[in-house]
Amino acid sequence: MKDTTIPGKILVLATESCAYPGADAVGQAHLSYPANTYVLRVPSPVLFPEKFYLDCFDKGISAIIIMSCGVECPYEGAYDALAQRIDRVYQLMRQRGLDVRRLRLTAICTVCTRAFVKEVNAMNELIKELGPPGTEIELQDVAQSA
Amino acid sequence: MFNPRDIIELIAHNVKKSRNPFGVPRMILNRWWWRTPLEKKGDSILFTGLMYQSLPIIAKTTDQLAAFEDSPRARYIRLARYMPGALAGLGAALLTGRKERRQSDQILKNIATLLQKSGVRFAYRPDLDHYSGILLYDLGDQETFVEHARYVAGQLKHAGIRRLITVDPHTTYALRELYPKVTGHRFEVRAYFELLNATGGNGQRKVALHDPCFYGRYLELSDIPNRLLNGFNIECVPVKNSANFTHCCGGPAESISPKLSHAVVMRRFKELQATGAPIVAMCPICLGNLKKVGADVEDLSMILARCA
Amino acid sequence: MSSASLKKLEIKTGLKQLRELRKETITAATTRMKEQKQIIKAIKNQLQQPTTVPAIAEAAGIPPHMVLWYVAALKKYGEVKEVDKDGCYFRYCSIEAS
Amino acid sequence: MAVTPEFFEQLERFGVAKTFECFNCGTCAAICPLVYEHFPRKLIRYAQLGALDRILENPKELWRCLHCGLCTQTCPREANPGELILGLRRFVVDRWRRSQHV
Amino acid sequence: MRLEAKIEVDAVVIGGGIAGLQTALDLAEQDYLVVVVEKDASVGGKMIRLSKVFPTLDCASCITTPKMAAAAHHENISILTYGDLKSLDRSSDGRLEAVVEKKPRFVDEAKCIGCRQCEYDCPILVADENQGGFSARKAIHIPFSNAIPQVATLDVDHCILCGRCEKVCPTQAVDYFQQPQTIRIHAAAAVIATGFQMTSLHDKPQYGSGEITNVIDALQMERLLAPHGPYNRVLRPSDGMEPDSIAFVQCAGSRDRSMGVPYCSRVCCMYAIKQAMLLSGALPLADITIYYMDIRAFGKNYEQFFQNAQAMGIQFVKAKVASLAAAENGAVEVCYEDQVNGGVTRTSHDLVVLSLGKIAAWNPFGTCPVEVAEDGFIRSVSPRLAATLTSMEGVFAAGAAAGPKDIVDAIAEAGAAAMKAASYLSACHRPKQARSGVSINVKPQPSRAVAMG
Amino acid sequence: MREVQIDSAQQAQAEEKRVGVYICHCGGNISDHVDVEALCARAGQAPGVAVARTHMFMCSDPGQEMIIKDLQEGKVNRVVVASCAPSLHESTFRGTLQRAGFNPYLYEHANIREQVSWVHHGRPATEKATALVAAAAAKAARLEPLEPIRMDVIRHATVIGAGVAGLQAALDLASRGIPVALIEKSPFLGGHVAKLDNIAPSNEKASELLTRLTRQVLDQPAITVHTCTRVVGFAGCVGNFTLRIKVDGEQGQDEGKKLHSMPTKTPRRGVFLPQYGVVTGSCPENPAEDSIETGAVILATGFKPYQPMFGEYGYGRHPQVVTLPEAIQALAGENGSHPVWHWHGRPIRNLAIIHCVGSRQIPGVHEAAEGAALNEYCSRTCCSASLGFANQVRENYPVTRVFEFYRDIRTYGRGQEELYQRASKNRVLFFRFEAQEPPRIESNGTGSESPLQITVKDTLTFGEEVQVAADLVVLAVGMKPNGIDDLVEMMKLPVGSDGFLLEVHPKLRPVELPNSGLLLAGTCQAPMDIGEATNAASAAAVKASGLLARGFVELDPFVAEVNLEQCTGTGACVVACPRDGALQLAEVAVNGKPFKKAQVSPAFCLGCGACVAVCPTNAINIKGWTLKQYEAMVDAIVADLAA
Repeated sequence: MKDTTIPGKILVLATESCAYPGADAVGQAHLSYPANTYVLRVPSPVLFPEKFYLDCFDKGISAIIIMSCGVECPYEGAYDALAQRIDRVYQLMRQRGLDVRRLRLTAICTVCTRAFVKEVNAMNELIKELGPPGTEIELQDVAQSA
Repeated sequence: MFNPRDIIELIAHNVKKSRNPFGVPRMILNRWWWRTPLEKKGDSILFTGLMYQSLPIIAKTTDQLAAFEDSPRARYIRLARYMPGALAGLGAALLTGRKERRQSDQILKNIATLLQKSGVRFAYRPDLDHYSGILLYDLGDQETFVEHARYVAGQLKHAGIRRLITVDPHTTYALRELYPKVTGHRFEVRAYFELLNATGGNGQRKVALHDPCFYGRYLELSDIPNRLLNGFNIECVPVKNSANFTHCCGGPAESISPKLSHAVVMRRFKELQATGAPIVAMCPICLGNLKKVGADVEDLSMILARCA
Repeated sequence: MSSASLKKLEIKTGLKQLRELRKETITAATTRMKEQKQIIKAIKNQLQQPTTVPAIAEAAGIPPHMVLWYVAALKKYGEVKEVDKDGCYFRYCSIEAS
Repeated sequence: MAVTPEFFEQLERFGVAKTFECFNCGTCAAICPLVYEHFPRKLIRYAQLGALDRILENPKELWRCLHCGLCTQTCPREANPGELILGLRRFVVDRWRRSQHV
Repeated sequence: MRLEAKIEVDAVVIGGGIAGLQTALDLAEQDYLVVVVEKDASVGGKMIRLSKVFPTLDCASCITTPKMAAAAHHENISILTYGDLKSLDRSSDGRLEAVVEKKPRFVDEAKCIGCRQCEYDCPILVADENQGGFSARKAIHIPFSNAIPQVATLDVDHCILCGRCEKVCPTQAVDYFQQPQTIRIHAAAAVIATGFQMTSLHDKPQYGSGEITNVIDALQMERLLAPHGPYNRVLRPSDGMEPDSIAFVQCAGSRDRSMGVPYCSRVCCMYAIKQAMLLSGALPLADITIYYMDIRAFGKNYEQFFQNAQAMGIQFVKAKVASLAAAENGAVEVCYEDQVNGGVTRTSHDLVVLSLGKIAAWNPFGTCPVEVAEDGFIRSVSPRLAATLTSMEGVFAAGAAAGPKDIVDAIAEAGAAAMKAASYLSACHRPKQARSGVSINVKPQPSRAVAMG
Repeated sequence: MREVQIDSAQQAQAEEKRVGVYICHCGGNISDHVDVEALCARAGQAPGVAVARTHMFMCSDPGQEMIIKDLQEGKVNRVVVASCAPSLHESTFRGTLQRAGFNPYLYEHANIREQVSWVHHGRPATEKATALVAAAAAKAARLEPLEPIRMDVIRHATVIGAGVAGLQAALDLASRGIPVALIEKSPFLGGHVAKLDNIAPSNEKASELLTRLTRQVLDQPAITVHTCTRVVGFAGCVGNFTLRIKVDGEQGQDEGKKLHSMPTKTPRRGVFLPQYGVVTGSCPENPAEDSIETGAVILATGFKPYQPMFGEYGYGRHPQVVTLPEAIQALAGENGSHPVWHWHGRPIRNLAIIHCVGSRQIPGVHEAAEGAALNEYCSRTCCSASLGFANQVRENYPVTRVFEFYRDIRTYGRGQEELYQRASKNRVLFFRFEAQEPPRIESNGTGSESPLQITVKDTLTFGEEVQVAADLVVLAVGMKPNGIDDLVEMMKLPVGSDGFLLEVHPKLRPVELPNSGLLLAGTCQAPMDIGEATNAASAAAVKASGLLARGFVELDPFVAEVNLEQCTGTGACVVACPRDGALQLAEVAVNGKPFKKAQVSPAFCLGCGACVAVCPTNAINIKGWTLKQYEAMVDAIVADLAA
């Protein structure tokens, strides 16, 4: 049975020390969340340049959730740099007519199972509403021309 | 609230005069042993301390006091001592009903019988059965207490008494803990239930045991009555605040503030009542105070006597 | 007899002996299990619709702290889920029912 | 209020020894069946400070105590509040008696 | 007959909590071979069961699991879980010998892959002590989600031998016939890191002796606050209500001679403040009160933490609570002396948390001739200069086994114990020979023939 | 200048990547929800995949043997295992590669249990598993062998500060056979403990304790003691530091610390002088400089007592107001000939001690000295020290009454609550005040015997104002971090808001500084008592000893790496790097021509990747986590192999 309601793919960038084990904990608790969610393990999401996010949307990724360690970040100063970068990505997204809600920065710890599921579900609701990335542009165009 | 000074002086006066707090002649107060065949010789004696005997008088006196409390007449209490002591006490004693007196006499008779059934050898010497003076100690009249205690201990020593079997917690505490300190005389003091060994399966009921402060906390004897009752197949239901943490019956405040006493006993009564079981007391003060608020209460000796 | 079936037989007799050995705990645990099954059934009956712990307790005649314990357990093993909030309480409902 | 610690030495003669061990937690006051303001900790504190006038302000209060011993049983510091009340009663009775003789 | 295994190591660490693991890691980093003996089915001790930790408020699991994993994967460390220490004493050759009885899990540790199929199929619910008793586990279960090792344990006290777990196990790991195994560990040095227990709820009848449903202890509150807790949120256990008013009763198990615990348990002030802060985050509208005698926020950044809690609106009432009573509708009545106003006061709360104190978890009497002090914790023979030295040569103590301690101090002391043990080892002991010299094969063998005979 | 040769052709010729994919059934845990055979078939078609196989339990011996066989037969040279969470078996399979003679980092893990079969069911589960396996394979095809960074270390450690923490750390290190340089700026060993008399709660004599400890240090041949010495230069990284030290000589010493101002004329080595410490010998007359090559540095620079401001509780205004260290010193100097303790000729009958002076300060309530920050922290030791002092007075001079004014009594440690109770038994009278209403100290009116009067709103007395006469007021002053601005600057030490040195993490790495090889011991980190300080010192020593034990350190290979061909020397990465010393621009001669290129110091690099994101040419990457690998993974996920 194919779930035809899945509107697109969600990429989760999960930190090795907190959020990735947190996603595993969801499995250990045998909870459930939509299968269009792909978790990539990263040492720190500060590694990704603005372009990486934009490329992902270009490639057809509908949404990205960055699950960081938040203030518990083992790399001193990295979290602040990340937050600043995400602000710049938001600007670029706006310029391209991408809904900024497609990119979310959160903090998930090793046992935050409920928070993980909540984030994923919320993002799914959102992309159901928004449709594939890029479709906003048309909407905007329509809106502007009207 | 009465002026404690008046009460203390009254009691001190009575004790000095008559060796008991009410100023009642001992002959009138202590009559339970009449026509009771009891051994008169021996160095191990039943020592009632006249507490149970005083129960009807306490009840009567405090009823009267309660009527006076916080009234302008309260201050006349101190005048009581200017009446001939014996007369004042006698008055109170004569006012007590025969029924009440019979009940408290019966408790003592029961205890004597229980001891006999358990094979305890003891004598009863009405001439040596004195008030312990504990109330004076409690009220802070150390001087009179020590004087009285020395008198009582001296009498006992003189008579060659070695062991005292007591029937109430206050007397037990006075003799066991206080007398050695203030008189220098040490006796073997045992509460009567410590010596009982009767068992039987005929109890088959539940009771709520009210531990008196002196047995529960000061002397830590609570588990013995409990065990005795269990031996008769009587279940002691758990009572909120018991043993070391038992709740006072309010009795000790009777002579100073009947109102306060009533407030305290009502709180305790509620705790006991919550168990739904009839109440068993083992102290004349507790028994009197719980009865006063209409509790379904009887003395430990009564229930033991029925079972044994 | 093959060695496999011989082993099977050995296990079977071993288990029988073990059951005999632990008879008391097994009987007690079995009794508890039966009680648990009844309580779970009663609670699950109430959980066909989203409902709160006190409401289940009232309807099923089970003390509320016990109801909460079972609801927590059923939730852990994926049979019950939390639905929404009703005043100071949360409503739960059986997964099958939803 | 001025502190007069010498007072405590007088109380010792009336059998009070442990009052200074109280660290003023208030268990005695809250556990006391009298449920009366700060009783008995108030008197403990006054005894520690040597506030004789405060104690004598209303000495009758001392006789409210049922001598039930619950405060002593539950005192986390084993400061024996019951002992102090009894000691203060003795102290006050002694004072009354002496003032009478004068 | 019991199966015996022998292990030769440099050091044996008794207790696999945070202190024991840190000691083991520090010793292993000096190239010493270490075996950690843990009585529970998982390492991690009390810390892995906590929600978040003060004063940084980072998640306890996120701090503990890396250390658990690091110890489990370290080539110089072997971990022996579910083992009862039967004796720790000097053997005739002058070395130490620890005799450990490995309790049967009734599951082959080598075969179990932690899939929890057995747990899902087991028909019996048992109160889950790892969730404060608020939820259930099964008779066969993995202790908790982040346990190490991820191996199931069968609780024979509740098992009916129905055979379901054995049937569903994909690796045939269930073995109903497993026997206890005796393991003899020979070591030159030992570190005692046996930790603490909470004082019993039953020691203070005025607090309800554990019979008031909505009076819980602090470790239970940790579970309620943990994101993977029994209800996944804070509810009161009597009926699942979200509490609106929560009280913490400090010194509920320490600084109280009437309970026989005169000393201060050192951590309760801070954990109560932490829990209060977490609660005010989870339940922003709730009233939170802490009844205390002295706030002991003495560690690094602790006082600031306390000040923050006050700024957040948490009420601090200077009073020792005298008694607790069950009141209407599940409420709990707290009775205390309001010291500045009014005197005796009664206040109702929906949920009351007792800040119970710490007592020693392990009494060496009869097991090990090491001395304990009057407080029941291991005695230090040089508390100023080498706090980890015990009365027994070559035996060191760390963490809460050597007196109540917070996590920061326990970890520092664990390092100190490792240092002292390493000094001792280098002074009296040949350096480790071949790295491969040791292999611990404590795989419990099925032994049904033996069992039956 | 570094010389490098770049040969583009060489890179092109890299070996062919052949990925083997191994899928685990996990005994049904995976295969019940994921169609493992279909997954295997699709994985086999993924780009770069040479072999795809399944097994009931990949982690079992036969499962691992299967991988080893394929590797050894040359069928594959990169491995992906699709099974449970990497936290469980990633290290297992890296070990498998190692056993087969391959670099363990040529391995990638696909998590299809915790993140697939346990959370999704039916076809979506298989589809997601396919995507994850394809992504892992895509990354695997871009994996390169990695080696842990191995650095030789000098088996030598330096301890700065010779208080109890420094002495203890030095001794511990020496006991492990590590030579230690112990650097102390004063001529004495023992730090502040030398100023104590009886140590609460055990009542040990500070003199005995210090004599014992220093004797061990002075007798230890592995420890070189440098007194009258300061650190004036610092360079290097973990395992290889260079410290420049300067012996100040007699002239450079503070007046109070000069040897010739000491009470004894001929100080002998190892002798304890009250208030000063243990003598090590005489200071050289002239300044001299030297340098020390060392592998690790332990900072044990200690604290200084808080100095009350003028007028704070009457300090400076009334001569009878003194600090606790001053009072301890005076009491220790008493010979006990008087039945009453005398201070400057006056008997002390009423002694008051005020707690929390210079500690637990609250913004808006307390004032800081000019230019200083408020000390908001608790100094941890003053409660016990005050109580110990009070007991000493009461027990030696029963005539003297002692009053303590406190906010909270913090007798937290072992034996300390007992100390508090003993003070109560000794009839010390306690008053409790709120921070907003501290006790007031005033001159007593005429006619009174005691010169001072203290008025306090006492919460223990129901908030009443209480007056106490006092002959001496002792202020229990807190701890301040010692002035080590020079070291902070030189060694780039992080300092917390409280002014004390800041550890990496209070629980994960409690005695370490972010700069690897620098460690913390004792009160330079936070207020501590003696036992806690020596514990911290031993904990620091064990870390140093671990670093130096093997003669080398191995660091994770996951650090930044510069592709010199692509690097254009913009320096953006250097700006973005959060870690001092990890990245710099350096002159590099590439094929003989000089260029500015980024250069990584692997010992400093944390591997966070902040540099990766900012490089315009993607010339810098974290080994094992390259941007190209992530892009390939995203491509594989998007490509939808299952569709």
